[in-house]
Parts: sequence; structure tokens; C-alpha cells
Amino acid sequence: MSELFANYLAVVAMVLFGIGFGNLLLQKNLIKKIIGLNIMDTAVYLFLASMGYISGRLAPIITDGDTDARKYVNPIPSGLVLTGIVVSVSVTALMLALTIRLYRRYRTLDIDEITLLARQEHNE
Amino acid sequence: MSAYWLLVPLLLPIVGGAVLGIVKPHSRKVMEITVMTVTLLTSLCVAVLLWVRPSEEAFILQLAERLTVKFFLDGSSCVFAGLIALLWPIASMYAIEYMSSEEHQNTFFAYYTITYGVTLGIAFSANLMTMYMFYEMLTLVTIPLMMHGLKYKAVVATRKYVRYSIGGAAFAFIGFIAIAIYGETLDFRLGGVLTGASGNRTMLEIVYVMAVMGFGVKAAIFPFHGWLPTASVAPTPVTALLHAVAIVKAGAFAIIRITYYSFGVDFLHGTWAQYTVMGFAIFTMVYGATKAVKEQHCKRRLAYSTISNLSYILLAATLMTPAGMSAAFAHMLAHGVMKITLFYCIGAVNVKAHKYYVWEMDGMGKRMKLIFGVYSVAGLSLIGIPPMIGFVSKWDIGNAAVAEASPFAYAGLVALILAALLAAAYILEIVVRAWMPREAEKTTDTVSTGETSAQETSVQEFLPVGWRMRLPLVLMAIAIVVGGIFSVPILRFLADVAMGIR
Amino acid sequence: MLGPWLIPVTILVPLVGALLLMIPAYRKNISVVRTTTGAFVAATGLLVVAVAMLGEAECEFLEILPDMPVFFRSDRTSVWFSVLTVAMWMCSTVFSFEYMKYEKREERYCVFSLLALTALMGVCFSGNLITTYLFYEIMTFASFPLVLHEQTKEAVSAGLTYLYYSLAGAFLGLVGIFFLYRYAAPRTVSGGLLAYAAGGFLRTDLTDSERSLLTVVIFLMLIGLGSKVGLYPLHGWLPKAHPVAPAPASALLSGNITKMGILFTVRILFFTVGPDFLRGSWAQYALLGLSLLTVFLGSMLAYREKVFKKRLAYSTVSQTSYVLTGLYLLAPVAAVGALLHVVFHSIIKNLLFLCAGAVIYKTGRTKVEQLKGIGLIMPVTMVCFTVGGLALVGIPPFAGFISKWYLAAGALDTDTGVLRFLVPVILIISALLTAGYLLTVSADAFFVPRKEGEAEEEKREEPAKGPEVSLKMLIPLVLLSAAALAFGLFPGVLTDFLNGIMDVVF
Amino acid sequence: MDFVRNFPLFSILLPMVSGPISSVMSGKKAKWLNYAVVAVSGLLSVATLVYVLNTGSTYNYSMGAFPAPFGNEIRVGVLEALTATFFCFVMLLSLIGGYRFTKVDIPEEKQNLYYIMMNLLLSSLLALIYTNDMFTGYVFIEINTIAACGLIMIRGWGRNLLAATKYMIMSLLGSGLVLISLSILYGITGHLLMEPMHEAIVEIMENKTYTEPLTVAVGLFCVGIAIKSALFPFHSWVPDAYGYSTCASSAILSSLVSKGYIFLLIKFFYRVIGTDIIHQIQVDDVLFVFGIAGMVFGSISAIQQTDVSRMIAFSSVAQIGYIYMGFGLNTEAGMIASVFHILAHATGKSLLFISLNSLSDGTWEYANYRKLRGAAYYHKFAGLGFAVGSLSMVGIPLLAGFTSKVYFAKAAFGVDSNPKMLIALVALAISTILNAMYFIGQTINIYTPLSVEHEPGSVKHSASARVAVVLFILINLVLGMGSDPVIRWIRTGLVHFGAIIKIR
Repeated sequence: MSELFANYLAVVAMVLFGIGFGNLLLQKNLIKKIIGLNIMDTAVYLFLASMGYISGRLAPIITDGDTDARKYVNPIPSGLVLTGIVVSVSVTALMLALTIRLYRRYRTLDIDEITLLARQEHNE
Repeated sequence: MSAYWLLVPLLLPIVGGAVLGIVKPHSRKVMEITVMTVTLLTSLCVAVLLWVRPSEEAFILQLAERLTVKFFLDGSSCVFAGLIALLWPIASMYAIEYMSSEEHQNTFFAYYTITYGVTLGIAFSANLMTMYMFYEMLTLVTIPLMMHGLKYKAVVATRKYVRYSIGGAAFAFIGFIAIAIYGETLDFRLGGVLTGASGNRTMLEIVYVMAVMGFGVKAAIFPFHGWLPTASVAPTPVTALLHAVAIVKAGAFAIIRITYYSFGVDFLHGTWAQYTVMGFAIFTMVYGATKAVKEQHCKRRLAYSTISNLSYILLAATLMTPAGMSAAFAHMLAHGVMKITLFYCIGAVNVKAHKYYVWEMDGMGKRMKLIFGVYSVAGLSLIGIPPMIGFVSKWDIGNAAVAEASPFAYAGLVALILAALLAAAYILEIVVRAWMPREAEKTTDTVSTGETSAQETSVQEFLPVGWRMRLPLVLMAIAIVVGGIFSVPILRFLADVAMGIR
Repeated sequence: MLGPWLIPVTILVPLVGALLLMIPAYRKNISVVRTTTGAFVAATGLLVVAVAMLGEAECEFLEILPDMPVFFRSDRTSVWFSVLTVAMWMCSTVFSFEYMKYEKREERYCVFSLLALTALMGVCFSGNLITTYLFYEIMTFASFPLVLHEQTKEAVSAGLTYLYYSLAGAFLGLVGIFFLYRYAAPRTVSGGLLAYAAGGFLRTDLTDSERSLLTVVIFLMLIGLGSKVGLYPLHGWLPKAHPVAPAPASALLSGNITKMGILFTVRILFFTVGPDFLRGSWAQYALLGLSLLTVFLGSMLAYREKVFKKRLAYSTVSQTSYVLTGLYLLAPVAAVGALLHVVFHSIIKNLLFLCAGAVIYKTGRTKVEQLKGIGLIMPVTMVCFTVGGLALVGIPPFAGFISKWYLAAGALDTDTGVLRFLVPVILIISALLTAGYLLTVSADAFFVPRKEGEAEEEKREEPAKGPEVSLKMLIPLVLLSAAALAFGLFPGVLTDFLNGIMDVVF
Repeated sequence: MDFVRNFPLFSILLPMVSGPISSVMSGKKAKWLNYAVVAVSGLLSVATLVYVLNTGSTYNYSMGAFPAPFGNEIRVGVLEALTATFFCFVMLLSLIGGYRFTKVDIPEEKQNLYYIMMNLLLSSLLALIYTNDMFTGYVFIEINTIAACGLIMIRGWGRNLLAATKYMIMSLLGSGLVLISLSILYGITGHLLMEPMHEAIVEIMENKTYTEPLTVAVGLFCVGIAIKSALFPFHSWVPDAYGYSTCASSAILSSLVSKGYIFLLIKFFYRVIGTDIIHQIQVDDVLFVFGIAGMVFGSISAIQQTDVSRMIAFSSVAQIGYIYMGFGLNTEAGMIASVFHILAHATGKSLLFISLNSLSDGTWEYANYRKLRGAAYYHKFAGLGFAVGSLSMVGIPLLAGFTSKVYFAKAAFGVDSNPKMLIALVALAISTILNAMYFIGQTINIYTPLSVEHEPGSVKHSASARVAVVLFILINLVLGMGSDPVIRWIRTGLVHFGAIIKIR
């Protein structure tokens, strides 16, 4: 129990990841799926950031010429997070684009209905 | 004489058939002449090769490490190749008349000829890899022959056949790889190539059973025999030559090869693996014969009889003694000749008189004297009546079984006798119907002809039987009797093969 | 020395005749067919006599199997059986000329009877197991067309039954041969590994397990051969086959072809395994039990049977089992009795069947009770029948008596426990039954006046010229009954001959 | 330092750069540019392969100023170079083969976009092959996904959009799992480059700290890759995605994209975790089971299809099953077999898709097996190609499929536990039978001149497709008959992978 509280950030991240994953997997509605996707990614960023952050240190931006590495937090996770955000933004954009196309075509966001309609379309 | 001459009879029919299939000559005459010349030339080459036996091997190419394609001509190859080379020209001659009314003949004969080459390939293979390769090819090249009619039934039968035999090959493949791993070489060596394999014994035995069952699919061993009776929808030349000789014998030959030349008898003899396989063979002998007695469609009846007889071969082979091996070869030769003859007779009746079922054969002997005469000879030989060739092979198998002197061998002996009796039942019913049909109560006024008026009317629908059909039948009948009477040199040769002297 | 070459010639002559008769052009004219048949049978007869005169001779042909040649030998046993066979053949052939007149396909009958003769000659003269087996099988296939000659539904099914029984028996025999081939003593004599040798040719160093195995096999083998003889449990074909076959054919079947089974048994018992091998073993008792059972059952069934020829068939079943009993006793005297009974029963049974044939031919009657008073219509036939009946029952001075005497005596001086007393008892019982089912017939035939009105409906018009059947039929009947009497009066010749065999064997 | 050492980097950058460039081009120009780029990258890879073979060793190529363990690296070995070469040429041939259908299926104004996606795909594939940095791997997984999605949806039918959506969702789930597992690994190792990660992990396993998180991370990674490469239970997106895209897309997706992920998994196993640790935490057995299941059920659902393109799609589920089964054996032989099967399957699948599209004129109406009956008489080359591809899939000798089957079987015999061996062998046999049931059945079908639905007028032959078919058949035969050098290269490559493990 205690270690759960000790690194509560990781726990929260995992919970969030689970929520996001579940939504992305189970939601019928495409938009909600995308939201789930974003929750999932955010969870990962939280996780990474929590790992990189060391309490009482500064962000690794050298202002006063002090190059003592022990003053700063580990910069790599922040870099990863930034990269990850870029990726997830692009992916989200793509998903949204797809959703729009589908909506224009089938006038619904429900993935099952869309499947049904598409099959009918195919059979004609 | 270099071993590379083996390629000549191998490639001649393949190339010839391919050319025939591509060119598609319009005049039937040309086609006939090509087919006959190619076939005869090939058989000639085989004869020459059997006469001057090239001793060394012919290396062709290397697929991967240890997987090489090689040909050679040892005793067993001689036996199988000899059988094929003897039967094929006769079969082609028969086929040419039989098929004369069908369409797509060029394609048919193209594949018919190619199959000859592929079958010889199985005979000449010097190692498992090569044999497996040609075994698969045999499956593929015979597909078009089987679905020649392109009727729905033919296609269904073909699918069944393909699934069965590719599946079988898939299991045989396991055995092949096992040899590649544990054997010191993939080449065929009498006595086997498993030397350091004592470690994983149980595994190897399991694999052996798998492999035999796999090859056994083509040899129509019990649980996997289903394709053979279905396949009898194919035209008779195919049924006769492929489903009574080439394909099924290839299966039996492959089993003999892996048993005596790859796994080796001293590894297998006395293991549960041997008894399992033997048990299947024994069961199949009786099972096939029983089904044959029940079957009323003549060709299918013969197909079931083939199933039973192939298991004679397997029984002899799984005795795993030299005597058993030579007996297996003896029955392979004998059954090849007999069964093809029987099929030809029935096929002739089918195509010329349009009679397909047993009960339709009443009094046919009077009508087609030659055909049913030959049928009777071949039939008696199949039952194993001396002095015909069928008796010789039965004698060999029986003696091998007795000499083996194990309970399973005695069981096999009993099965042999039982199967022979059933064979008498299913063969002689047709013979008796043909020559001495049941009659309505004898009335003294119809004088000394065994024909009721009903049969009189149906005379005109008969087509004449041409010389191309008669000649093969006569030749076969002669072969059966002469082979039975002068069997000693053949048997001595086979014994030498089994001992590894030849 | 042309002795050896006479044997194959003897065997080939009827074959040539058969082939000749197969030529369609040749078989057109029926009288030609008859003369040819008669001529060839007669020729065979002469050759057989010649061979018998020449005494011991043997000749060997090509090997049909490795070190297993086709091998002929004429010793006393083969002479015994061959002479008998050919004699009977002559009679029934002569008889058949008349009888077959109103049957269909007489020419086919002739062909197959000649073929069968070939096979029987082969069996008689064969000098090793393989040759015997070869001709034994051929005999089966040559003789079954005689059975289903008429091609009625029953005839065909009877023929097939006969075929399957014989094949089953022969295959059991083949199994036996496989084992004998394995356990035969290695030797180099003409005739190969399986050539007959008086007293047997088995390996002497058999272990007990091998011995017991071999005993089982021989037992099965003898059961198998019993199927030709009509030994219970493989006797089923006889009563089916005889009624439907034409009378001469039935005569040959039960008179001679059954005897070939007996010959094979003799060859196995005395010339292959030797009489000492089975003596005292369970197999001997089992076989004796079976044969005695058959004797009893056969006569019982015959007694209860109403159809005339079927009755005779059952009687064959029981009589041939007399012979088997004699053989299975494995004692010289009993064996002499058995072989004597072979001859006598063959003569008598031919006689009886031919009589039955004559009656059927004349009046078309097949049931026993229809024969009341027939004696008045065809006296000669029925007199011959009566002679046959008396002989079969074993009334002195007729032939049957001698053989039965020998059988009983032979049984008594063996040490086969209770059986040695059982055998004579059974013999007597079955003799009584025989009297019951044969002599009653002749009694009825002569002394019971038959009711009017029955005659007309079954009578055949065509042959009915004169009360009695024609001479061609009568001559064989008379000859046979004469023989039955003569051998009864002067058995010495035969017994001496047979003792000659027994001296060699025991 | 030789100049050749830069080639891998060039071969990655070249398509990445040429993508944006071709966005301002017309479709035709873009096409030629793309072909050229693919060809050039292929040649570069060949050069790299030759170089690596000559030096007989591998090298790490650090990008940017930072050295390891901080900076980003690509690693070049025999296996990478070989795979890269192979992928480039398969891609090129698939593009050529599918050219006619690309032209038909994709509206003129979108052609260049298609080629942008193609370029991106190539560069991401090569990056996945070469990268030595797990996070870079992740990034390129995403890029790969996006590109693939574009390739699927470009055809513009409703079904393609739907397929693309499903594909996106599934692979986003996958990449999410990959990302989280990477973060966990980073958390417990503190590195992202493969060698340092491996050292750290070995230490972890030695002093038993953080073994559970490690197991979880490895499991998540495997599941993620499995989802993206359509291992059996996660294959729901496959049939639509492969079945309804345009010819070239289907060919490339089925033969290359999933393989890129699998290649990353191989590196993960060998260079990050180490096979012995994989064995300790028993991931291999799990993969083995799922691989077997895939082999069987993939084929079974393939048999049920009436639409042949979907059938082929399902069959690649089965083939992926083979590959994972090879992983599951967790022996060098098994890995060799899997890698070889990656190559063999790539050729076979592309061949099948191209021939099928030629047979069915690229329309899905004609992809129905009834309509295909007798089609081979109108498209001789395509029929031949289909036949060869099918036979190779079934594993007929002389073809690539047979060789990989042989190596799988040999690997199976190499396993030390009898039950596993037996299961693997029987599964091989059974899946062979199933393959025969639908592939040979189809081949018979297209050669059966019954009621032919094709009206010969509508038959359009495309020379490019023929060229591609012939070349693919040749490659297949070469792999089937002369597999020895390839196998040798794969082995050395794997040894170089494993060598790092063995040193420590």
C-alpha cells in the first residue's frame, strides 16, 4: 500500500492509461474513441514526466551559466514527452480527418452502423 | 555408362508432354503418333538402363544444405521403374482408343505423358528429398487427368484427392525432416541411415508412424483410403494406370523406401511403431475386401479391391525382413499387372456396352468373349489361384509372414486368407454372372444358348472393340500366366534386391 | 524309359480333348462331341493302366516357385486313386451321353468334365505338395460349372456355395503348406523341398513350441481339406450341390471329387507329417471326434431327408467320414479299411446316383415317396439300386462289408482310449441307419403298389419308349453293381496291394 | 571511416525528403521520383550489405553530436542490410506490378499524395530496420502507421475509409502499449539505446530487482507489436485493410509493413532483452501458443471466404502465425526460419496479390471465386503467378515456401521438449493441409473452364504487372533453390545480434 502512495503519479498514470485504452477499444462513437486515445497518450506523458522530475531541481534550461548537472532534472523524458505530443497530435489529426470523411459519407459516427452501411454498399 | 543417362527417360516424357500440351496438334493422328513414340522411346531407354546398370549417382542441384536432388538406379528403382515402363506404353495404347470420343485430348495426353516422367522420377530418386519432390509433383500433374471430364463430380473428386494426398505429404514431410536431422545422410541406404539416433527414440518412432501414414494416403491405407473409390469417376485409363498402379504404387514404394532405406529395419523391427503400422495394414486388407464385396459399381468395387491389395504390399513391407521386402515387391509387380487388366476389361465394358453395375453383367461373356476371358484369368490370378502370378506373390507374402513368426505376422496371414476369400467373392460374382447367368426356369424348347430374349434385344447397342483395346488385354493375360509359371527368376532377383546384392 | 513321360501325357490327354471341344466350329455337331469325349476318357483310362503297369516312376518339370518344381510321381497310392477315378469317369460319361440328351449345353458339360478329369489325374499323380495344391485348385474351378450346369437360381447359388467352401478349405491348406515349407527338413531330392516321402519329411529337431504350433496348423489344414470330403463343419455344400447338379455330375462329385480330398489327407497324414506326428495328440482325438460325429449326423440327416438325391448326398457325407475315421486312427489296418472303403464307396455311390439319375430321367420323380412301386416299371435299375444299398449297408458278401470289417478291426487294435470302442459302435449304428434310408426305398419300390394317378402328371413323354431306360444307361449300372459284388467276394487283390502301401508308410 | 557507412542514413533520409518534394509534383512525376527513390535506396542498401559482408562486422552510426548512451544511433549489420535491400526491391516490384490499378483506383489529383505516403512508408520501414534507439523505433512505428493508413484509405471507397479507421484504432492501441512499455523500461533501466538497456536489464535479472515491471513491460511490448502485425487474436482489421485497398497497397501492406514491426521485435528480443531472459520470463511459450493458433485459425477462416482477396489476407494471418511460432521455439534455428519466412512470405504474398488483381481486373466484384473461375485462361501470366504463389504457400519443393517449411521443421526438431516439438510439427502439417485446401482449390478453380463470367472484351492486360509477376516468380525460385547464402547471411546477422549478448 505504502509504495502505491509513494509513487502515486505512476499509479494515476496507469489508471488513466487504462481508462483511455478502454475507451479507445470499447467506445462505439468515433469521437469518443479519439478522446480515449488522447487520454491514453496523456497518461504516458504523465508517467514519463513523473519519472524525469526530481523534486527541488530546475528545468534543464541554463540561464545563469551554471552547468552543474545536479541542479537540473533529467532532460531526456521531457524531450520524449515533447516528441510524443507531436506524434499524438498528428495521429489525432489523422483520426479526425478519417472521422469527418466517414461522417460525410454515412451521416453517423457509430462505428458499427458504419460497418453495416459499408457492407450494404458493397453488396449492391 | 554415366548415371546422367537417367535424365533421358526422365525428361523425355516431361518435355514431350509439355510440347504436346503447348502445340496442341489439330490432327488426332499426329497426337497419337507423338504419344506412342515418346512413351515407347522412354520405355526403351528404361529397358536399356536396366540392362546396363549405371552404378554411380547423378547429382543435379542443391536446394539447401543437405537437400540435394540426385538420381540413381538401385535394385528397388529397377523393380518400380521396370513395372512402370512395362505398363505405360500398353496403357497409352489402350487410352488412345478409350479416349477417342472425348474432348481436350491433347491436354489429357500431354499430362498423361508427363506423369510417366514424374513417376519414373520417383523410381530413380536417390534420396528422400528427390523422392518427396517428385511425390508432390505427381499429385499436381495428375490433377488435370482426374478432373478431365470437368463434370462436377470429377472436380469434387479431384479436390478430395488433392486434400488427401497433400495432407499425407505434409505428414510424410515430418519424417523426411526427421531423417534430415538425425540420419547421417538423406540418401537411400539399405539398412537405414539412423546411427546416432538412440537418444530421441520415442520421437523418431512417432515420426515414423506419421510418415508411413502420410505416404500411406497415396497407398490408401485404412483411415485415409477415402479418395480412391471417389476417384473412380475419372476416365478408365486414369483409374487403371494411376489409381491402380502409378500413384498407389508410388505410395507403397515410398513406404518401402523410408522403412528399409531411411529409418532402417534394425531401428524399427520389434518396436510398437512396426506393430501399429502392421495393424493398420492388416485391418485395411480385410476392410477393403469387405467393402468391395458390398460395392455394386464395378469400377468402385475394383477400387476397393485395390485398397485391400495395397495393404498386402504394406503388410509384407512392414514385416521388416528381407523376405518381406521381396514379397512386397513381388505383390507390387503382380498386383500392378492384374489390377490394370481388370480395370481395362471393366472399362471396355463401360465404354463399349455402357454397362456399369454388377447386375448388368449377366450373360455379357457370350457377347464380349475376349474381354471376359481375360477378366476371368486376371480375376483368378487376383484371388491367388496357381499357376498364375497372383499366387506367386501370395505365396511369397505368406512365407515371409510365417518365417517372421510373430503374433502380428500370423494375424497378417489370417487376414491374407480372409481377404483372398473375399476377393473370390467379389471377383467370381462378376465372372459367374458373365458366363453362367441365372436363368428363368429352364424350358426345353430354347436350345443350348444361354441368352434370354431380353438380352437378345440389347445386342445392337454394342460398339466394336478395336485392336488397340484387344492387344493390351491379350498381352496382359499372357503376362499374368507366363509370369506366374516362370516366376522363379523374378523372385530370385527380388530376393537379391532385398538382400542388397543387386 | 518312357514311364515318366506317360504321366504328364495321361494328364494332358483330357486337357487336349477339352481344348478341342472348345473350338466353336468343332462343337457344332453333338454326336461328334460325344464320341470325342468318350474317346479321350477311354484313352486316359488306357494310359492310366499303362502307368500302373510300369510301376514306380517320377518326372520333374520347371520350378513354378523357387526350389519347388511341378513334380509327378506314380506310387501305389496314386495308382489306386487314379485307376478308380478313371474307371468311374468312364461309367458316368457313358451314362451321361443318354442322360444329357435333354439338358442344355451338353458340350459345355463335356468340356468341363474333361477338364475336371485332367485336374483329378494331376492330383492323383502329383509328387509334392505344391503340385497337389495346384491341381486341387484347378479341380475346384473345373468342377463347379458342373454343379451350376442348369443355371437355375438354386443351381447358381449352390455352385457358388460349393466354390466358396472349397476355396476356404484350399486356403486353409495353403496356410498349412506355408508352415510345412518352413519346417520341412532340408534335403536334396527330386521334387524339391516338399516332395512326398513315406513317413513324412518334417525336421526332426522341432522344439515343443514349434511342434504344438505345427499341430494346430495341421489340424486346421485337415479341417480345410475336409471341406472337399464333407467333414463336419464344412460339409454344408454337399446337400446343396447334389440335388441341382445333373446326375452324372453328382455321381462324380460324391464318388470321386470327394475322394481327392481324401487323397490329399492321405498325402498329408502319411507322406508329409508322418503318422507318428499326430498320433496321441489332441488333434487326432478332435479329428476322430469330428469324423465320427459326421458319420452319425450324415446318416441321421439322410434318414430324415425326403428328396432322393439329397438323401444320397447326406449318405455320402457320412460314408466319406468312415474313410476319414479310418485314416485319423493312424493305424495300418484301419488305413487299409479306409482305402478299401474309398474304392467301394466310390463304386457304390456312383451306382446309386446313376440309378437316381435314371429314375429322374425316366419319370422326373425326385421325392422318395414318389418311388413307390417304381421297381415294377424299371426293374433292372432298381435291382442295381438294391445291390448298391446292400453293399453300402455292408451286408456280406457285398463290398461294403469288407471295408467296414477292416475299419472296426483297425479301430480296436489301436490304443486310442474310449474311441477304439466308440468307432465300431458308431459304425454299426450308422449301418443300421443306412439300411433304414436305402433299403426301405427299394422295399417300397418293389413291394408297395403305388396309387394310380400320380404317374401321369410328372411323367415325361419324350423318352418314354419302353418301360426301362435305354442300354447306354443300363450298362454302367450293371457293371458297377457287378463290381460291387465281385470286390466283395474277392477282396484279396486289393488288400495285398494296400498292405504294400502300408508297409512303406508305417 | 568509409563513405559507405553513411548509406543507411541516406537511404532513410532520401525518401523522407523526397516525400514533401513530391507533394508539389504531378502524379506522374511523383511516381517516377518515388520509383527512383525506392530503387536508389535499394542500391544503397545493396552497397551497405556488400560492405558489411566484407568487413564481416557491424557498426553503430551515431546521429547528432551526442555519443552513446545519450545520443541517437542507427546500427548496421548483415541482417539489417539484407532486410532493407529485400524490402526495397519487393516494394519496387509491388509498385510496378500494381501500377495499372493505382492509376485506375486513385483519382488523378491524389496520385502524388499516394506516392508521398509510399515514400514515408519506405523511410519509416528502413528506420525501423536500422534504428538502435527504442524511442526512435516508437516514433517510426507511428509514422509507419500513418503512412499505411494513408495507403489504405487513398482508394476512397467507403470500405477503405472504414478499413483505415479500424486499422488506425487497432494500431493506435498497439502503439499505445508499445509506448507505455518503453516508458516502463526506460524507468527501470534509464536508457533508450539498445546496448545500455540490455546491460541494465542483465543486471536487473541478476540482482532480482524490478523483475515484475520488466516482465510486464516485455509483455506489453509483445502484445503491442502483435496487434500491429496482426497476430492471431488481434487480426480483425486485416481482411478489410488488405482486401480492399488498391493492388500495390495490399501487396506492400501484407508483405512489408507488418514485417517491419516484427523486425523491431526481433531486435527487441535479441539486443534489448536477450533470448535467455525471454526464456526465463516465458514470453516465448506464450508467443508459441498464439503462433500455432494463428497458423490454424487463420487458415480456417481463410477457407470460409468467398472473396479471394480476403482469403489471401487471412492466409497472411496464418503466415504471421508461422513467424511467431518460430519466435516461440526460441532457438537460433527457429529465428532463422522465421526471418527466412519473412522474406519468403513477402515475395509470395506480393506475387499473389498482384496476380489476383490482374485476374480480377482489380475489381472486387470479380474477386469472388465464382467469377474467377477459368480466369487463368485469359490472364496467362497472372494465372501462372497465382499458381506459383499458391504452391509456394503450400510448400511444394523448389519454391521458397518449401525451404522455409523445411527450416521450421528442422527448428522444431531442435527443441529440447518433446511435446513442444510434436505440437509444432503437427501444426505445420495441419496448416499445410489447410493451405492446400484453399490455395490449391483456388488454383484448380481459376483453371477450370466452366461457366466463364469474363467477357473477353473487358480483359485488360498490363505489361508492368507481367514483368513484376515474372520477377517475383524468379525471386521465389531463387529463394527456393539457392537458399544457402541467404540463410548464411541471416545466421551471421543473428550471431551479430546475439554476439553482444554472448560477450557479456
